[in-house]
Amino acid sequence: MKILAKNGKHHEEIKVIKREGPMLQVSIGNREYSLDVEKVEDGVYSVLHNGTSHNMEIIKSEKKHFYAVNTQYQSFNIEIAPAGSLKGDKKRQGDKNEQILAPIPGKVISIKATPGDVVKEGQTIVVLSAMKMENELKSPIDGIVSKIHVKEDAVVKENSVLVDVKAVD
Amino acid sequence: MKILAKNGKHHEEIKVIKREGPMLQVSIGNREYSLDVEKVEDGVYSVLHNGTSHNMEIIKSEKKHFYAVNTQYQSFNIEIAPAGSLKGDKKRQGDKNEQILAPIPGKVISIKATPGDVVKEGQTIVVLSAMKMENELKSPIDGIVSKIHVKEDAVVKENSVLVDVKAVD
Amino acid sequence: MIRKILVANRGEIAVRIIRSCRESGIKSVAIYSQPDRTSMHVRYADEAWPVGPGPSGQSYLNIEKILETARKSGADAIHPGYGFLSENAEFARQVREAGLIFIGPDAEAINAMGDKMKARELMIKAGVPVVPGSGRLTDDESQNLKIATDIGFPVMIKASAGGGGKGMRLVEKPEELNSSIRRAKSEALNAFGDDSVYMEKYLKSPHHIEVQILGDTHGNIVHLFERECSVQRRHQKIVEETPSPFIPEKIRKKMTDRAVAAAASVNYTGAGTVEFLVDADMNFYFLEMNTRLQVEHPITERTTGIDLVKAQIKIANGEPLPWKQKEIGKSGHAIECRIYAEDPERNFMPGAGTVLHITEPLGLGVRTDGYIYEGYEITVHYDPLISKLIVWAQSREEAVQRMKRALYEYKITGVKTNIQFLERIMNTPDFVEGKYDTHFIANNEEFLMKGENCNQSCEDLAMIMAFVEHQSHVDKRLRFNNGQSGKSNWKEYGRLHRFNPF
Amino acid sequence: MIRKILVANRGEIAVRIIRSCRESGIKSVAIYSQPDRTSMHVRYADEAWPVGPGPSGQSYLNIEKILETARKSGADAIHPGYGFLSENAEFARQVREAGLIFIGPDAEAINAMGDKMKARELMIKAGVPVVPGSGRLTDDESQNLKIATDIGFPVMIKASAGGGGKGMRLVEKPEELNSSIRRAKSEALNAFGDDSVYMEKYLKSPHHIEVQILGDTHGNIVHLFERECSVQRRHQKIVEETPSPFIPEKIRKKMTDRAVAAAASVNYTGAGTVEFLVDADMNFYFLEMNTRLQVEHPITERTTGIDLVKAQIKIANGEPLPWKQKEIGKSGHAIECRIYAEDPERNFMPGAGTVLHITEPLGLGVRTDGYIYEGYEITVHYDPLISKLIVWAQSREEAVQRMKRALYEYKITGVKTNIQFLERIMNTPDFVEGKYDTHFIANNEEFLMKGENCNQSCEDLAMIMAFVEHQSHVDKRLRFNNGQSGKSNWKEYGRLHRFNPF
Repeated sequence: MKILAKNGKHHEEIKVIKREGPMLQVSIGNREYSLDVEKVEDGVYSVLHNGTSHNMEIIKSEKKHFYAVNTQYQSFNIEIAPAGSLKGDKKRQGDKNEQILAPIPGKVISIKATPGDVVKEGQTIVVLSAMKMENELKSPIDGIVSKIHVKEDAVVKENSVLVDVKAVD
Repeated sequence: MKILAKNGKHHEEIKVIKREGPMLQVSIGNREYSLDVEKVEDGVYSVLHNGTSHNMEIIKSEKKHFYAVNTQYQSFNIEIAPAGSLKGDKKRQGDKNEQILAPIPGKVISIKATPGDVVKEGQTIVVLSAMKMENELKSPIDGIVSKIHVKEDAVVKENSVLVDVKAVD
Repeated sequence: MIRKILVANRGEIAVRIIRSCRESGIKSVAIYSQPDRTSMHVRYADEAWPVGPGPSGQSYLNIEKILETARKSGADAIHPGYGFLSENAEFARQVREAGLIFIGPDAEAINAMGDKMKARELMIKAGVPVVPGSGRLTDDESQNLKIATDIGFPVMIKASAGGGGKGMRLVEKPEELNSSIRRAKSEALNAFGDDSVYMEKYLKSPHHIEVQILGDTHGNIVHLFERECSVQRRHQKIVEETPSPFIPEKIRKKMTDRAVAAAASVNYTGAGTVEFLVDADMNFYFLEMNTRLQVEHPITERTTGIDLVKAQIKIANGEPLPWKQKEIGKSGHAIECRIYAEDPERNFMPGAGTVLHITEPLGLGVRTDGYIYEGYEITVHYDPLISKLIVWAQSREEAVQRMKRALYEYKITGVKTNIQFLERIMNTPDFVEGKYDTHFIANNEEFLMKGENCNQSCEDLAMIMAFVEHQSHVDKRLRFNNGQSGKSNWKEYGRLHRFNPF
Repeated sequence: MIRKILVANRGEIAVRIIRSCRESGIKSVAIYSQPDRTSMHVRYADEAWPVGPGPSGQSYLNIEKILETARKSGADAIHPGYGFLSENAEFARQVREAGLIFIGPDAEAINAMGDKMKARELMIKAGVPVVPGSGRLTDDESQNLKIATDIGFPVMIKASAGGGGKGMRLVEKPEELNSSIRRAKSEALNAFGDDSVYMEKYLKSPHHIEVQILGDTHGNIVHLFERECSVQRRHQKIVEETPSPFIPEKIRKKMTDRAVAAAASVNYTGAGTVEFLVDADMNFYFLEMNTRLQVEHPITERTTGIDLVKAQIKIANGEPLPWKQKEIGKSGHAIECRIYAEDPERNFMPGAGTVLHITEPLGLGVRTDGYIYEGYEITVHYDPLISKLIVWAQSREEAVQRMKRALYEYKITGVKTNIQFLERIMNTPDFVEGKYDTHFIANNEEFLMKGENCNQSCEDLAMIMAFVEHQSHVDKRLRFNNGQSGKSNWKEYGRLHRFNPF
């Protein structure tokens, strides 16, 4: 079974060529790597590649088959799946509606749009106060505000739907 | 079933009176305690007792029913067992022979006794070099050296028997 | 003599205060809200008592309950930390009425500095420069327009009782003036029950520079030099440093001198901070005085060597300051980065969650003041500040290098943090050169939000290791165990060196 | 210009050196023995290469393999740390022959100081006081007795090539003298292939005080003041502090002056330490010179503000020292405690094992230099030093208080450590008063080995919690789960404060 790893829109096939103790030989796309891999803590690996030392922490995400990989300099969010099963971005782009959810519980400070407003991707729609900070919640797409589910001053729970935005084609 | 906790020679019976959420009411001997107990990490508890804050780490020992309890200031080695099943110190004192073992792997630097020597408890019998340090291994009892199992300069493994000491009554 | 201090706060500052108590042989009493039962200040204090549920209004702001706890625990003093009740004059008054020592200034000084218009008047009297502005504005629209024209647009409308942006309005054009005043008044009335507003000149590219003050009960007031706090995002300080890379020695002298005068004008006792705005021409103006310990106080502790919490306690004990002004020196350069549980990639959304791993930066010149631990659950109830990273070095250049090294070492996972964002600040040319004002973040937004360069092999390795972790559950060939390297293999144990040569 | 440094060491000192490399923009190359594959220096360096199996002779002392690794990795310099090859003149020579920079002094200086008798002669020539003693001893027994009588009993017999106690004999009575010389010679021959021994006066209650030196390749040599290292157990330093609480300023001046003269006599370059013994009458005598970085160098870094590793690198780069002697100041007081994986209750037996939990002490004035992490397995192959805890404060009294606080916070479990023993040192009156010499540990053994007082409730709580943990597996009533306190309970989420007031 072919296995793919996907980082954003970029995906590659990964194959194990050989494993001997800590030495792992693997191919990704058409490139081959010989790695010296040691698990130093749960989910934490020390990887030596041609002498270069990498520390990597790998955390299983709540989303199935997704892994957060933290390296010394960066964070990746990588999906691992058999070829063909990856959820493409394409599909999601076909959705006509997007929702603005409350990422954490908080209080709605202000709503910066009214139904029917044309909004741009990244435009602030709701200001939510949480953890003593004001947080701007933005439209994920270019579209039209189709419904507003909350009022100003409302206290909302995590993942409450606040606003619907309908995509314009 | 009665349960005893034992610290060295001191042992007490412990009984749970009531548990409600974090609140634990318990008796030890004839004393009662009301404790607010929170597990903050695996094996680590925060315990509030009449406002006094205690952090306690409890590590299961390799020895069955023994627990190392580390408080902010001290370490305890506590045995938990049904009443009557405790291994008494008395029994061990009945042993006629004691062995000096290598507590860690190392090299025998010198042996400070010969068979037949009368030795005191705490007297250095073997000097073992390990972890770049010289370590004095002492007689656990007053007695007579009955057998020496190793030679100077020997490299020994952990728990190797080095010397037998026979108790004098 | 203070023997037991109740710390009326939580988080890193509660831990930090308890540390100085412990070093001084003073017992500490923590208070906690219900969700803070497992918080570090509870675990670290000698005693800990519950004061109510999560919302601060019912716990950390519950004066009655806090005073009751102080009585119950036998505390003889209360340290308010920062935030919460630290600048609440009523609390200071009630603490003293209860026969306890309040570790902070008099209620009068808190009140005087809390009312912005009153503070302005006091400063003018004390010869401390203030931003050109007005007294209390009336409803006389033509008079208001005249005042604004004299000051020069743009102007800021501010609420006298205000703070944190409420009742504040920036007015760029004359035709917007009076409607803005009306809106500010109504907002101020709603927020503070007082519709007094005034007008100030709006400074375009100011520096936010503050001076640390200590005053004792014997009339001595000294300063501990300045802190540069211009790296801010939406009025939230992120990075502070001392000395300021901006002001020359001559201005430093003038500012610290005026800061002492400002504190003296209210007979200030305890630790306090006089905040100034400094314009591009080095004109400085009194902004406000914070009558408490500041979040960023550790950088001053590092360059002056003075433990500010211990100094506060001694002052509260009635002891005179142990140094004269000329005995207070400073050396080297210190920088603080505030570590927030927030996600810079999602518009700095603060995040709650359970901390999985922490690696603290250690070694030469590094201090961290934090309160989270592995397994700790960050809650939504409070400020997302989880730690402060402070470095010191002989020069500013070395301090920036050291901060980069420390940020590189600092790993917190399980919750999102701004650590990588702080690393980018340290790499921003304007910051590296020390040429920045309060618009730094906005001016460098593109650079700051850009991800690190990742070459193909770095992405490849991340994908491979995600694959390894994923497959390890089903494919024996990819199972790696902790400690497989054979380091426990006694068989290879050979000749040991007999002596430790060090 | 040095761009990449191979660190020929392991453990805390390797990590510490790599930190300064990272701050200087220099790439670091770690080397590791097989059991050290997961050690922190391997994980922290930019590169890491294996050099052999566990025993040092086949890895960290394997000159050929280390030089090969330097070539392979493209390193242009080698830092030897302390111990291992740091004082091996042959290594220094071969590194330079291979066209690499050795971060340390010339092979000649290492050699001169490595031969104790030669060093004695050099010091006498340079006007540095040495312990009254002899040249190389012959087999002429009556002559030997005359020398000993002139010096005065007791005397020490020492091997010229010696170190660490080998070939050393304390002689208290004339009749034991010549047999002791014979045994010392035979021991020295066995250990070092050289039977040269000499005699020195035995100082009864000496202080062990050393002076930090820096010399550049342009002939400049400065000192960075002294370190008091008299808290020792079996010649192993445990606690160091600076300044010494023992010597007055006048003696400090003389000692540091003589230390510079000692270094100048061998045209010393790099960082080095001149060790002195100081008797109760403040007479000081040259003991030896360590031609490398010292374990306890961080206390000097803290009081002088100078990063000694960066200074070493700059000197190796051929740069002149950036300060003149009079520009080097010191402030406050610093103390270091060495954290060993050993069990004070079992005669300080070093221990191997897996580290379960670490809580590092943090906050004002605290530095730790360590290398272990949670899950790391300490092996039997190397020195049991796992961390160094360094504190600074304005005064010695405050530094002792801070050290106690830091030791209180320092929790390492899974392996036995000497942390509680160090806490008892900090509570020993002789230490608190600064009145101690090298017999401190022996003189205070009873106090130091005594356990802490435990009242009944503290023992009761320990027993109860062991019971709780034991029963939690079988008795639901005693099962406590992480995070049960309801802090995740969003239902109680109420009014939030809108603004961050800090």
